[in-house]
Amino acid sequence: MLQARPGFRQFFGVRPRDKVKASIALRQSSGFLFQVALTLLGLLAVTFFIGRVVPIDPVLAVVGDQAPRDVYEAVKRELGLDQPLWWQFWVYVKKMAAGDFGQSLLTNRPVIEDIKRVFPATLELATFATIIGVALGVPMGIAGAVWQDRWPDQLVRVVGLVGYSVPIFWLGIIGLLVFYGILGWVQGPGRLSVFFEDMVPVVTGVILIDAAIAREWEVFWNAFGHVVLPSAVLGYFSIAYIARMTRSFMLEQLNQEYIITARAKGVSEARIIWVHALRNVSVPLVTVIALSYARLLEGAVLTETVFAWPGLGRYLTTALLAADMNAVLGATIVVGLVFVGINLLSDLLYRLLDPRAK
Amino acid sequence: MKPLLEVEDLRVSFATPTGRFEAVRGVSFSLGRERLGIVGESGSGKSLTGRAIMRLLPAAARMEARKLSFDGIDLLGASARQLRGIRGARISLVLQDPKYSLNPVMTVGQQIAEAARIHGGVSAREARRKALEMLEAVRIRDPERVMRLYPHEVSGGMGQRIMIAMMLVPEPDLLIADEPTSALDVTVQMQVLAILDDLVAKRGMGLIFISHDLDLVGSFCDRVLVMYAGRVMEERAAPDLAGATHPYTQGLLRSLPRIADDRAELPTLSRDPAWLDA
Amino acid sequence: MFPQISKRALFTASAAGLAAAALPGARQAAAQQTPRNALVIAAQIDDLVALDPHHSFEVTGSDLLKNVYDQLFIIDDSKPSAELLPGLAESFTISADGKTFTFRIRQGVRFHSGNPLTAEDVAFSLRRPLQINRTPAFMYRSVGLTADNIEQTVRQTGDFEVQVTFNEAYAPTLIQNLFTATIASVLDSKLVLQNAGEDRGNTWLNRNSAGSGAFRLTRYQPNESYTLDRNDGWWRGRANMQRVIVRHVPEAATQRLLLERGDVDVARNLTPTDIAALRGRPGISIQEFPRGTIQYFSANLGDPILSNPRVIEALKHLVDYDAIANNLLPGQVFPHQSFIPRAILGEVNERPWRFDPTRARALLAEAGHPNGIRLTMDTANTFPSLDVAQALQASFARGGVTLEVLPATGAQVLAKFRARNHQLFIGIWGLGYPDPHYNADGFAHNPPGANNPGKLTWRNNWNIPELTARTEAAMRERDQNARAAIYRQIQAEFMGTSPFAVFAQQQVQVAVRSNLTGYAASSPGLSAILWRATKG
Amino acid sequence: MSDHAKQGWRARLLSETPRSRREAKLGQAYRGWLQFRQNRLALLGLAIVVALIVIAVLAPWIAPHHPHEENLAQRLLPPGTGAHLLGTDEFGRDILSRIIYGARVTLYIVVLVALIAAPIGLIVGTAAGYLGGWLDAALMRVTDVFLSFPSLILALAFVAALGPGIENAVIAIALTSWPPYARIARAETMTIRNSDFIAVARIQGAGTGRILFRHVMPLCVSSLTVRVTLDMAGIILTAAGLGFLGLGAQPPMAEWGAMVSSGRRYILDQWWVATIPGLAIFIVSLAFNLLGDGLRDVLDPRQKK
Repeated sequence: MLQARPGFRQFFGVRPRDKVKASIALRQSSGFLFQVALTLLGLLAVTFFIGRVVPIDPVLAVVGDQAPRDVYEAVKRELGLDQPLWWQFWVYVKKMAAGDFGQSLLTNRPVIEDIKRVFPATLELATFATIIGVALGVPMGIAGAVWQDRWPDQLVRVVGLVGYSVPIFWLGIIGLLVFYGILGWVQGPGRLSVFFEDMVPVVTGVILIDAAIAREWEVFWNAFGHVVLPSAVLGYFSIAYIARMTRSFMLEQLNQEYIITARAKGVSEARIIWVHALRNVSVPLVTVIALSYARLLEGAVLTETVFAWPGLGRYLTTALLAADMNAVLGATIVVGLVFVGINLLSDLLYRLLDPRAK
Repeated sequence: MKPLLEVEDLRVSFATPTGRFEAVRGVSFSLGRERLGIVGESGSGKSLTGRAIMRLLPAAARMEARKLSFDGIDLLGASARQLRGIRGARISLVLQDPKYSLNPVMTVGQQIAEAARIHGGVSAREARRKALEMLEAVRIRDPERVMRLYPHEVSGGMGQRIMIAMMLVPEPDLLIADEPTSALDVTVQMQVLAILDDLVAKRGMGLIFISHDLDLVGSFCDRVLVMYAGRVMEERAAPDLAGATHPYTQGLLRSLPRIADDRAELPTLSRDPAWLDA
Repeated sequence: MFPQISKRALFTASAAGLAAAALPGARQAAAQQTPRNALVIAAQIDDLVALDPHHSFEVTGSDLLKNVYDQLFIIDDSKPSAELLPGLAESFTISADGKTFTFRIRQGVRFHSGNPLTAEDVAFSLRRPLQINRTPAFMYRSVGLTADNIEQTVRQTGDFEVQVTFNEAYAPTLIQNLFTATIASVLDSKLVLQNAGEDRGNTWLNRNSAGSGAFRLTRYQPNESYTLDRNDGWWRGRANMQRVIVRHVPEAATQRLLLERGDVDVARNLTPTDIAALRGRPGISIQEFPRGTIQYFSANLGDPILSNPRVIEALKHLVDYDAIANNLLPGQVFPHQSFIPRAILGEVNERPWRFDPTRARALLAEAGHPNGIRLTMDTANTFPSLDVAQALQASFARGGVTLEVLPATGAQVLAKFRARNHQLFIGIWGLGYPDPHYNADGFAHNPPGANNPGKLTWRNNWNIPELTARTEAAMRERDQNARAAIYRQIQAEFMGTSPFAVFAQQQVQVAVRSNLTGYAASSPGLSAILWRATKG
Repeated sequence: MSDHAKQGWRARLLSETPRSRREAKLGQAYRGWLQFRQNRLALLGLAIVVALIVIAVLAPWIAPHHPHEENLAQRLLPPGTGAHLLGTDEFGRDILSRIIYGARVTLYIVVLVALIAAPIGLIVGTAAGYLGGWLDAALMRVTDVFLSFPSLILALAFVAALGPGIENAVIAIALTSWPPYARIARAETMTIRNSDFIAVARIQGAGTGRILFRHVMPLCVSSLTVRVTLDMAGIILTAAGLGFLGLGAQPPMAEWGAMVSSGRRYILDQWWVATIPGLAIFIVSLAFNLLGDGLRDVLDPRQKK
């Protein structure tokens, strides 16, 4: 085509350069949004169809053992389960697009309300666990790399591998027995001791933050006493993961030429490790930490069960086992969003940390 | 005059699954405030020799020498602390490729200023001033801007000049340049070499110039060591290089292409296993 | 005023004590105490689905609801067996044809909201279960009340008088017992109607309470906890505890640790080994309460192998009744072989079956299986059914029966059972209201031609026109003793030839802090009793 | 005696000038082994894995009791009582025998998952990476969907759909663990795709399938092997987690995770019932981790010193 459409040229010709850039950015981000939407839809579809082929009868979960036929049929109609599968899915997606996650069969409450309650619990636990994981895992990984193949490395490796290899529920029960049952250093299971419940108004749902906002320090310390042990148990797992990755990233960086340059300049070993190498290590490490954080935010069913922690993982599991599909799908979407959100965040951090990514 | 650097029977070896492998096997030489070239093919041990002097060998390497002294200091017996004081301040090292030898996540300014601060004990502002001055000395225009750049934002030639600036900021007595120009374009090579030449002459430093380029070394240095398989095959004054006696050196010389070359093909370099034990 | 202030005031004394204890590190090794005016219970409450008393059908639900709502009649909680007391119905009369019951409603009772309780509330509450038609509605339908006739059968005949007309002249004890059930809870009709949406208040009642009982529900978080606060104006007297908190703790080990640390007063779901370890521990006492729940396994008579009565007989000889009660589930069950649980009218304590592998082998050989048989058993993958199934696996093997255990989630197994796709099924059956008819209806009643997956008899293809007729006759037998006699006959036949092997009745074994008395984790009235609980 | 026989097999394997392709490969493997041998922890891991295999194979001959043999009168005996070296569980079954038989189950899980997940990941990843375009986009989107599920939850969903049991647990775990393999294989393929030898193969007329199966996949195998070995511990733990939730191996099968799960009810008084299988899980997953680390050092050049 020889002649460009005049409208086209006009359209772009008058455009200031920034706007073009902005439109590219927009196009990229709309592409991104499209991808996110697609991923979430895929997630929903997989969950939905798994949920529907589950031989668990959601109607029975509602009506119980001794229900006569007519009640059973009535509830089945009420739940829309007499409709064809694809129609059920379509109805669900339509409703969800309008922000309606439906009602949970097990709690008899809107799913969104349940999630507002269970997600902060998981958030609290996961955040603490990640803080522990990073605070201990990174230095351990560095120690392992610096003293490669010497005793600190072996120690770190074994400690890390233990974290990788112990069934977490077993660790949880033993931890509870020792630190709560015998030593009494921490608070017991649950998020708060019963008498502190409802003492602070819910703002974020994260008790520690809510207590701090309300300046209720007793509640704060009580909640802290509760979160320490489960997050340490979970954190041990992420320590293992983060330490292992840090070690391998660090080894990779320490073999780089610029490290030799720094040594040749006379930079001290400490500064080489903590400034020169670590800054480079932090770039891939952010992704690793984000990934482990995302995994924890998806809920740790086993830990939550042992510690009677009313979090997302347990909610999702219980719902799954009872074929409470609205709850399962709602929670799955939250999980998907968390995953996408964390990925975005890590991308952002990545750009901040690595000048080459700009 | 007492030599600046004395190396006697330097040996570097690595453990491999099949036993020990000796990469440098008894290298000896001494150096005053002069320009010494070390030539050899890749794997001939020339770079390891350079790094061994700075005690910057990989952890897996084992190093021995009868003598390794710099300005009267025994480098072999020096503590880590002593070594840190010498590195950068008194002996500096310029590496081959600025793409890898500069820290990618620190700005040029930070990296040069760091060199100044470590040894000069100067304030941040003073370090910055020195860095700027040095960048100018390596003929970088608009050094203020360059200071703020990250290594990936500068060209190879500029990167190498930055590297040189960084290494010369603490004003060392000896500079080891390990193939400083082989990663650069030919035109840029010359510029960088000119700068290096200029600075070394001005400051009266000793220079060890490691290269695989016999011609370059011949024209640039005062004296040349030819290495093969971890050994010094021959040592000659640069102007005298054409009169090399060792067959390996002769081979190297013969395999160089010349402008006025009428040979149909370059002769292949022949290696005699006997040289390994000589 | 901010709501938490009052709550704080409630626990001033205790909170100050707890404050120091709450700081990590500042805690004493000695067990701390829960406040004297509050009862804290660790229990598994994740099966709690509905809080609407006309919808709820779980034991945990009745533990909560019977303490929040009042019913027309009460089972005396100070007696070991189920004896009736007047509740919201002060008295009643029966018409000459025996079909119409006229209830006089107690005056002066107020709901938690302050509304007075009248016959209008009672009539509303008797009709509502059929109108919302949830699972428990079948209990009303079994006495002839239906959604279509409820407006006519339930009539308000005065400010404090209600008449109910049934389709038959049922035994008065049956009706009275039925009206002690959770489904017979009387709701605050004004409050419910104020909050009712399209579902007659079902959604609202699943998170709020509208009762007149000993406690009112002040907080409920599904799968977390619920809190009951005392109703100071309860007509039967004021409860001792100002507040009861039940917290969901899924793991038995965790419940035990909480009790040992003194963070809870009651650990509700401990294992026999936990109980054994806690027995004799200072500061802790073990309490046992019989519960109207029986454990059984049943055989599908539609299966070619199992249709042979000798095979059924052999299987009943292959249960090690004593080992299950004494070794596997010590303290949690006692041996029982019939469908009417102990403490209920018509109970029989004979146990005709003994573990006898030799006899079982002989029977199997007679049945044409000299080399043994292979069977499958469906079970929920939870304690105790799964454990018993495994024990049965071992004891069956000794009689030449190779048993494959097929565990799955509760709802999954149930679906299979209801669809009659099982060979053997192991399950637990709870009483819905403390009357023998409830269990007779499930275990000995199977109207021919009906298609009712709610009934165990139907699920096992047990066709019993004669027993069905007798079960129906027992409903109409007005003489208490004669009625009991019929049930004993039915059970004798049931134990002999039915495809059901009942092997145990449950009891609730709890560990409590020793300063707690008066708390009953279970009662003949089929619920926990909280209002008598007191701390020394 | 011929010249090269005199050289000895060791020298031949280490020779810089192998005589055949096979000899080159063997030589490479032998050099790898020499390097691997230096890592004592990795050797320990290997030894444990070998021991696991031996125990699994010989289970019927070395177990003192049948793993399902119950005796309610002898339940919960502590280790060292009578004929029960490691004590008995809540049904009076011999824990040692159950541990020994459990090795079979564990091995079964591990092998089956590796056999299902790794090939799926390899095929999806190499196909996506090599063919590119819309296929790549589509496959990677599917991979993302599976990746953004928490693996235990997805496994749970599958088990819920298929019914509990060891086979279904294995399938579920396999279905959740392939996405990372696909990612790795794809990344590897992308770097190989444009290399000269692939171009040569293409010029020689090799079809896409042949290039994928003969050239690309073999090159992805080593990094995948490392990853799979390292994941084994996670797989064992996921299986144990499913067992803990009552959805893995079903009783009375002697699966370690299920043993921990049912033993946890006795953990405060009869610690051994849950702890011994817990230790078994720990030791084996530790071994796989150590082995994986060692293999990575050998097979993954980026980690080399």
